[in-house]
Amino acid sequence: MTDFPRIQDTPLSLDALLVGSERDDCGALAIFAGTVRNHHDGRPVTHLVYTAHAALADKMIRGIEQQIARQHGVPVCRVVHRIGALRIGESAILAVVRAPHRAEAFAALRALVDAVKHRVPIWKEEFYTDGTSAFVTGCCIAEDAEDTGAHPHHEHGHGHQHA
Amino acid sequence: MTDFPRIQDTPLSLDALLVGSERDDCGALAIFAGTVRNHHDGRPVTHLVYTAHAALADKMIRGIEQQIARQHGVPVCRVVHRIGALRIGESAILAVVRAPHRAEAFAALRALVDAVKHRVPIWKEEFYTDGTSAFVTGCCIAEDAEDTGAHPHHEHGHGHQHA
Amino acid sequence: MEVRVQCFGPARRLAGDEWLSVQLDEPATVADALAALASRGDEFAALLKQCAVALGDEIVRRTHPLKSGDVVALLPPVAGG
Amino acid sequence: MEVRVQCFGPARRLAGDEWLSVQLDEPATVADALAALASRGDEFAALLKQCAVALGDEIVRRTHPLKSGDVVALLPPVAGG
Repeated sequence: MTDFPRIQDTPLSLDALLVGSERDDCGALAIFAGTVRNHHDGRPVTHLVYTAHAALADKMIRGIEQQIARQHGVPVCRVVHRIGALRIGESAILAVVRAPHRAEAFAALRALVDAVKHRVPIWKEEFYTDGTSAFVTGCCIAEDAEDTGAHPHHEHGHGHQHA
Repeated sequence: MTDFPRIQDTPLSLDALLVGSERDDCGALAIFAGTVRNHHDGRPVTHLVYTAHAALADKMIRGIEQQIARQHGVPVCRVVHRIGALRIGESAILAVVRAPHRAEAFAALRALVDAVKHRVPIWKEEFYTDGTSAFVTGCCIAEDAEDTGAHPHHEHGHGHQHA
Repeated sequence: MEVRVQCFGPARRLAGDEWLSVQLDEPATVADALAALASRGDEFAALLKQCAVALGDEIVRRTHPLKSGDVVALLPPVAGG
Repeated sequence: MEVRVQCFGPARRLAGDEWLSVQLDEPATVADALAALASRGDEFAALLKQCAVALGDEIVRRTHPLKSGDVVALLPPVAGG
């Protein structure tokens, strides 16, 4: 059961993500859920809309799973990302790692989530209580871009804002 | 719902541990499950038996939750530990942290699990395929012990072995 | 020749449309398509400098050649999670 | 005076029993109880040096006084998770 879609437009299920992931040789299961917060940089948020280049995002997430599994020597890495409109508290991303021991499980999980956030073609638009919205400025994923942004590996405030 | 028992003798439920933990101001949920492995130091393991000083362990886990929450500035830290006989794959410990951002969620989760493993009066006896068993040597929790062990903060092989 | 452009994220918002098209002299590269798109305005031009470009499910470099009928995806800086 | 001792983990295994008792001259401390228990054998004595001792749900130091009827818990090095 590793052939589930990595980009999904319905609520994410941790149980579904864990199906068939059990490993008798693993003593550690580490899980991350990124949930929608009600604020960002001090502004109250009502909901988010995620969009993606679904075909490319799916392929890239699978590649990142394999890369992190190899680099960290962990047998199980899985990620799924939600798209569409999400309410406060809903999960935008779920990531799971199983490993023999917890140290490598934690390290792999962090790397997995960071890689998906920084490299996969997904965009987050925040909607505020005042009726405006803005795309969260993100990471340039072009190797040869003319302008990769000031802080390509951290969120840095808001992008193009619209009433 | 923070008054659940931290030491439980029936299978642990992540859903139960998460009940009432939702926070609109948190964007990160990090979870760790320590599951029973089928091997330890190269020896095949059939099952484990955990025992605890339940009253003291329950009190100490609550104290560790509060300490880590304060030190890491995270609003939600919860841990539950199983006792009794556990089969391969069953969860011995579940820990969850919710935080505004993932960096502090991961840091707090690691610290939480480490503290519970190193400081709470719980003992793990491993049973092997050859019919023998051994307590996993652990961490001395007496501040004024005459002998705190060579490696008090790491598991270091097997303790008193019995046929 | 004509190349179709699918805009994602803030590029779609700035373009005002998911789909654009550009007319290019042959031979043309991704860089030529981006240069043609830059005429749509300063803000869009600035965003183009930070965009990756994909053909199908492959990100391609700015030197990648384009042929008539190609569909390129315009991928602004990403922010998943 | 008599003090009861509840053994946990490998201490229970080594003692062969969950419950032990020791007779101590008054006044006595936790250290005196541990010294009396050490007579049960070298392996047990070695483990005692690594044990914490609890009274109720408090871990107490070796200098803590004991009174008749106290029940102390013998807590060997721990290994949860």
